[in-house]
Amino acid sequence: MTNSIAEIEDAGCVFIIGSNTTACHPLIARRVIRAKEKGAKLIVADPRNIQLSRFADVAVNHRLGSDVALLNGMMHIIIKKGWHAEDYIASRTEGYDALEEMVSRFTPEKVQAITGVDPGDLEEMTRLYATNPPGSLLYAMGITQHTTGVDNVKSCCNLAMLCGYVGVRGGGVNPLRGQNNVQGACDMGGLPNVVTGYQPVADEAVREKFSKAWGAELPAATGLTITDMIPAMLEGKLKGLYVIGENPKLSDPDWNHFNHALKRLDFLVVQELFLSETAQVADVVLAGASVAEKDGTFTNTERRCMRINKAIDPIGNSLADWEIICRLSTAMGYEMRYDNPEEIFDEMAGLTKSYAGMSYARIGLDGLQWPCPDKDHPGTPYLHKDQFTRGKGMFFALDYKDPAELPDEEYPYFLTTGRMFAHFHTGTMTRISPHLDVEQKTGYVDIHPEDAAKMEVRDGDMVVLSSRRGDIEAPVRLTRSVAPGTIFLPIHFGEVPTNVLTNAEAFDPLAKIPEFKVSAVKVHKLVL
Amino acid sequence: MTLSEVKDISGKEGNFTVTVARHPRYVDMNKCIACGTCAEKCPKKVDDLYNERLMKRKAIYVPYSQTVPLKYAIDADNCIYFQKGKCRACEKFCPAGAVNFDDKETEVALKVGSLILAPGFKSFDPSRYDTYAYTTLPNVVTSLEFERILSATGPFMGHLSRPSDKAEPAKIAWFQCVGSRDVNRCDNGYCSSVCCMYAIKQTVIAREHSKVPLDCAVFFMDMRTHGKDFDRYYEHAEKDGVRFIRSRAHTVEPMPEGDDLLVTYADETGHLQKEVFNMVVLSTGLEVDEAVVSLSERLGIDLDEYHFTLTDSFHPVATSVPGIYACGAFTGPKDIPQSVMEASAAACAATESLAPARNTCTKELIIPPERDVRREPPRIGVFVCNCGINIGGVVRVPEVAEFARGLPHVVYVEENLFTCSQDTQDKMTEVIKEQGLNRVVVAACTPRTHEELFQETLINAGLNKYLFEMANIRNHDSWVHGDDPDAATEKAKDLVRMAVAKTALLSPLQQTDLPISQSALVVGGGIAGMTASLALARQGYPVHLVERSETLGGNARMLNQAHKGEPVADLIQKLTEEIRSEKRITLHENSVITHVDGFIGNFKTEIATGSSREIIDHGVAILATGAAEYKPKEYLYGEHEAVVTHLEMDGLLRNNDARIDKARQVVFIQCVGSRDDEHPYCSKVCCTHTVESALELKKRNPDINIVVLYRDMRTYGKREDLYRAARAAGVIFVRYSRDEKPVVTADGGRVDVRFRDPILDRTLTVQADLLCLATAIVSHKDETLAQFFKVPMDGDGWFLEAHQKLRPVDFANDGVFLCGMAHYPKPIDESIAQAQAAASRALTVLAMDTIKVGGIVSVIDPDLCSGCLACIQVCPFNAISFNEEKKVAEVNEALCKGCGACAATCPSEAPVLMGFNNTEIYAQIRGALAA
Amino acid sequence: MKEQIKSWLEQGTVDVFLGYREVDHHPIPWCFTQEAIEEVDDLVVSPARYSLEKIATHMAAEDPDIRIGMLARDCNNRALNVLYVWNQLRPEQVVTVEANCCPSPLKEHADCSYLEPGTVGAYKKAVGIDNHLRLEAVEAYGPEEGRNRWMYEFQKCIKCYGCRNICPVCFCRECSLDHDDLVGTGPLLPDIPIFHLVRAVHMAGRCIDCGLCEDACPMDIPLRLLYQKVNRIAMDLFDYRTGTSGDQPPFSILGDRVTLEPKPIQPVTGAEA
Amino acid sequence: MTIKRITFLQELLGLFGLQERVHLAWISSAEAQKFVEVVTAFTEKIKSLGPNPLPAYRDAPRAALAAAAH
Repeated sequence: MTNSIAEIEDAGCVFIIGSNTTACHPLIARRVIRAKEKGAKLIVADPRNIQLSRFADVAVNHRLGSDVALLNGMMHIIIKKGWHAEDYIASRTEGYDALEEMVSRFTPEKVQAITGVDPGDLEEMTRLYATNPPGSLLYAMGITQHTTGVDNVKSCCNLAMLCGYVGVRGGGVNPLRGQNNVQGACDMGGLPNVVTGYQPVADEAVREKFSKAWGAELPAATGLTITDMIPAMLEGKLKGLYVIGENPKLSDPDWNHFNHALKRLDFLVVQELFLSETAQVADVVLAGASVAEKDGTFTNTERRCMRINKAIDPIGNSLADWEIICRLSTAMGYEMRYDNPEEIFDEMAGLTKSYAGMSYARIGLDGLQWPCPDKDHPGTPYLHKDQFTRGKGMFFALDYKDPAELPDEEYPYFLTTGRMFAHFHTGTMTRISPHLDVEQKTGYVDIHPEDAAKMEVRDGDMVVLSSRRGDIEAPVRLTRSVAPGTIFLPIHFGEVPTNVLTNAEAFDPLAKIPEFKVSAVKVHKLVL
Repeated sequence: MTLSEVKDISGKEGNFTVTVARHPRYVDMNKCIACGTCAEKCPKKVDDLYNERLMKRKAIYVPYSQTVPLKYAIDADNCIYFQKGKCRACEKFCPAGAVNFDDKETEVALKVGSLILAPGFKSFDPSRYDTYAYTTLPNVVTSLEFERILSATGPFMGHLSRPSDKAEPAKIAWFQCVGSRDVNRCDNGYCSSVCCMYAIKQTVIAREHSKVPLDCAVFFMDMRTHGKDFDRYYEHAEKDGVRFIRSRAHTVEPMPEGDDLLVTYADETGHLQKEVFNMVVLSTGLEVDEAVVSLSERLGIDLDEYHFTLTDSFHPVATSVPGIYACGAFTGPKDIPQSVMEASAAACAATESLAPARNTCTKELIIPPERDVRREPPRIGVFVCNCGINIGGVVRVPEVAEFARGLPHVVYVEENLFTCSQDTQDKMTEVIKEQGLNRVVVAACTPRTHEELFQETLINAGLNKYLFEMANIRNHDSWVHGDDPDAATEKAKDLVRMAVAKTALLSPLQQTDLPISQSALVVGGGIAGMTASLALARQGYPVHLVERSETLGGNARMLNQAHKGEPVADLIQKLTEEIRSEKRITLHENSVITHVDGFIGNFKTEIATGSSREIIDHGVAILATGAAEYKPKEYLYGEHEAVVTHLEMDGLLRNNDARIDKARQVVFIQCVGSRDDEHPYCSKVCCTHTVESALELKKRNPDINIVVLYRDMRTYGKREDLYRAARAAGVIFVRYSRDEKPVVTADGGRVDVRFRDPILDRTLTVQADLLCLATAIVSHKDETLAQFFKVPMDGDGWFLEAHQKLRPVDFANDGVFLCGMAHYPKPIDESIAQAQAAASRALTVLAMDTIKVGGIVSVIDPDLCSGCLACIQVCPFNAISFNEEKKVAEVNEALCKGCGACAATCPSEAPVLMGFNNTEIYAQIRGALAA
Repeated sequence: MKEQIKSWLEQGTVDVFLGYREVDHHPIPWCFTQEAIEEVDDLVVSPARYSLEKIATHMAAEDPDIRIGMLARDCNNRALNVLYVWNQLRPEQVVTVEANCCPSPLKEHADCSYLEPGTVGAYKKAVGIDNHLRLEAVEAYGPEEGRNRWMYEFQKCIKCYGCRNICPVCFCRECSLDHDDLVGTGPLLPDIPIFHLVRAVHMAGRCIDCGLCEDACPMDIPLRLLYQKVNRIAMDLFDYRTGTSGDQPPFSILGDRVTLEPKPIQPVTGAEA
Repeated sequence: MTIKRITFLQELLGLFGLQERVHLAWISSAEAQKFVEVVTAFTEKIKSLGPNPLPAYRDAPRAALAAAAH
């Protein structure tokens, strides 16, 4: 997030696109509701009718994968109406002309043709966003899990910059990260091409700094993304896999394809709390300690680094992840010894500019937001205040591209996937909680009553869903939260493995993120 | 045996032959399905006697809709065919072929050991009072006619209307004592006992029915509301605005215009008053029917001068012929509770000599083994009933049946003309077996009448009887939506869908047989307790009789005579001797109960005698702990020797005390401690006691002056004769009001009693040698005992019976019964009758080997129970206890009545009412809303 | 106070003492024991509130003989009374230290102004029902307005169960809100208003108006006003003031003392039609 | 017991203007006339009150919610 969670409360307008905020980020949704109750305008753009749509001044259901068109359409109107922040654009950005040229093509009529959004609604939501500063734009996986994920994100940035909302309190472009520590994991170099603080491994100076600190040579080549790993496994280039805290067997697209790849591995190690689907097929399972059993830090979606405090000692033979990694590394020949996670943190802070001013003592119970470059720095509630990290904000003129797979005669329905409020990811933790299990015991498929009538299925009936990748069975839940023609599957349930249907070959060329949010399926009633 | 009449009796006690004439019904009871077609088609209209001729019925008829057996009959005197030889419409239209014009009178000879006569009463016919103009003025009605007018099944469908013009009356007068307390014009010297109370009831109900504020005026002499809680009802009515006018209204005249009535009466000061009413109700008394008199003559039963059976106070249900017993209004005018008690008492007395023959003529039922269906998926059979045209005439039954076929788990559907008929039951048994049904839904009438029948069919087919549900598509549907077949059919579908939804979830429930300890505990050795003990012992059951004091007899030891003059001491002596010589009775004197465990059939009671403790097993308990005399705080009692209580006066009389001989002036004050704020009830016996004592004093010294200060003289029933005799003997009766009580001051060895005479309207002072206070009877308020047996007490401390009218000697807690003054103040004859009744009710338990427990009871899930005790507090049957060890509540299924209060109260839904669990009820609700 | 608590622990008057301990400048609910008696030095009394009695209830369920000391404000004491009435704790097993509390002119200073009307709620709401309103103001809404406002508030619910989980007088082993026959499961929006009404009904005769539920609610639903209404009804209909005495709540006693009459069917006013 | 709960519920539903949609009457099995009167009166009452307003909040919430603004 460019800005902080609490600031959302003080926005003039909150624009949510591709995020079911109450279900996935309830405490951020709380800020949205508070903003609303303090008088802010609320716009929701989502292919589904989510809970927050109920509170929106304008809520639109744009067709799956049509985000770029929708955002371009908004920018078209802003420029046409003269609502754009001319001084801001002139002084702080570049690439405006190309953008203007591109969005001029996205007339409301054209946008309606692509997105299905009524021109009146489009104009109203645009007006609300552009004329109620500051506008806070929130998005989540609904924007990123597309073949055009990067384009979608850039379009969000285009829109916010066009109105001068980046670098101001209460505004910004705010991706809501999927887990408590996704931001932290990325910050710590949990990506194939960077080390901590997004320092590229390709940069020799960076490699030298780390080599010196660690007393070992660093490879210059970048690693593989998950999306790249799968073909590598299939080709036999990747023979061993070490999975920490993930359940790719359930969460990766094209389940059949992935399982096929998994079988080609020589050696699979899974480090997990519980025996997840992936752990069940592992050669070795390393028992990790849960959040209550370890010390350390998490960095959340607003870049706030926070302490976690151990409540109980690890149960059984489980160990904190850092201890497992240290022991493994030592066993593999590189001696890694730390007395505690604080020591690791201090080493990291010494090597990472954005964390340089942080220490356990300073973090306390309230945390600190990066960038925090020195011991006296109070942390940064919002980014790009006076200038962008790269200097000037760059507009990208982006054309609309269709998703990789659209419904056709054989597979007539749009399928989209996501979370429901009671469960988290593949349910490894939430499904063993009795209270959450009561809320939703098994998988289901959301179908609009009109579609159900066509399929001749009733609430609770079992249906077979098929895509080009395979088929699964699920009980029907009739709901008007999906638009007719679109069906929704939650991703949490191993017995209803949604990702059998999704497409592993459709992913963003740059970010390599799979297009979980759009595929084409057919549905028929299960006849026993 | 209906339409039957006793012709003759021969033989003697233990071996009677009774000749019964069965009059022809002209309708075959086995075939008649009470569909009503015959009456619909019958062209002959006849006055409906049940509705007091206020409406018409047909010549083929049932007297009223709840008639048992619900079978039609032809009234030959009015039938066109019988009178003129043509018609037979009923025969033609009867779908069941039940009409039989060839039916003949038959005679049946029955061999019986005892007889009970319960012929009831006839309402007094007021035609002979010309001043009431009953025969000429339609708006003068009898109380029984007024009952019908108020009834929903009556002539005006429960709308309050007067007969002449169906207008709604705004002013109604009630005349009390019509045909009662009158030796001048009708020879009914007795008080009919029930009229005051029923008149008040009618005022209250009429006011509820009335759309306008109804002015009700009751003209009365003494308000006799001496029954349990009756005075409260009276006071409530008065407070609510019913006018009670102390006067015997003498004339009703028509108004010159319209149908209103002019009532003339003398008010309390003797002034003549006239008032116009829209209607007059004559509170007619109770009489014995002439036919009953002639039957009694045939049987040789002695009757009193009013044609009631001649009974003595100590044998209230025995007639003069050994082996023949009587109960109800035949032994004297009385209300429902007393009649019900007497009925049970008569049953007890009549079976006493027959006890050795018990269980000699019974057959054992053979039940097929029960199939375990718990692992089977539901296979539901639905039987949809046409009920002749009762349902089928409105609801499109084939459509409902077709609909039922499409419901989940339904594998078999059948339509029946009469699902309840015997052949359908047989067929149903076969179908259940053939189709492998494991749940059954019958869409027909009400479970109230038919559930047991179908459950029996399930049992015969080897199914648990709880795997059954009824959808009431008759009472709830065809009967109420007769004019809308479409809606009725849709509703029938809804009802069936609901029943099926619930049925699919039903699970078999088990009842277990608990052996019964065939012995009784009687608490209290007064007349009631002794009578009950002896009755049970003579029926062959061991009895433990527990008496707190060292002597038997209770309050009766201080009484001289019963109201018919029988010496009480003789009775006590006889009972005591019988108790001591009866080997089945274990007498525990000087003993108290210190602990009670268990429930019906299986009580364990600890009895403490001195320092020793004994635990006894018993199956039933009768509480006959009596009551006590109120010790007055008023009227110088305890301060002045001239002031005595009733019981003390009895003592003076018994001991021929010199003070009696010397007394020249005696004053009685009634209602001392009764009908006041502390004891807002009538003690029932004191008025009679006073007139008895007054008569005794007069007998000993005819010159003695006696003044009785009273509020209402309540010498009910035949006791009225004593009251009349006392007045004839010169006893002076002066009324006082609650607001203006007599004042007593000491005057040397005498007391001055000052009171206001309402007739003279003057304050008088009488110098009394003896002042007898007619003191109240008060409860012992033995809460410990009540808690031991888990039985309730009312606010006055009287034990609270299960139902004041219908179950007057039962407690809601099974296996515990009550009698005597622990229930309410009452005279000896009523105590004895109630004691016999309690014994009779106890016998119904003792005669069984086992009782069934379980079935539809609550079960508490210990995993859900958080031990908050709320269920224990709301259980009306004290069936739930707290397991201190497990910290959860537990239900005793022998005590649980399945009322569901616990399930409704529990915040955690821990109690599950078997057969009505939440899942089943939710399924039913979803079924209802699924349309 | 600290000396008192220490001596209780040392002498075994209580087995545990529930209070707050300062950790990193934050008061944290803490269970003080004899084994770590030095922690009592860090005991703080501050405006922070938590349903300590709920912890006590859990402890008593585990060990019925445990003796518990507790720092108690007025609301804690009311909650304890309710828990005694419902047999979840025994008065003889709890010893309290009274903490400075609800605003009262009789106290020199009051630490907790939370329950004072006018101070509740983080901001003034432009929609829905403002948390700092008095119940009378909420009752004064017309039928339609009241419904609109309450439904607005209920629709924000994200079924986090915070209200229940923090509630000091919620003690059921299984919660009715978890019964999917009563309250639908699965989607957000939850079943409205059933979810909130089921809970409100369960609060009858139990809610002690501590306001912790509203404190816990991430969506600022004015739960305290809802349950105040429940309390008001119990008071008006049954003269029952929850938490103030050892009397049984009106719904847990047999109805022989009830003087209520069924309400007649009122003619239609036309306001709704 | 029942009257306590129902009266409570009616009062509570009063917050939402729904109290008139719950009715309690004691009718014995002998009081057919009263049953008809009560059920007819209540049915008419409900009909005149119109459809249950609650589903609207689920199905088409935004108009109703707009009315919740101050």
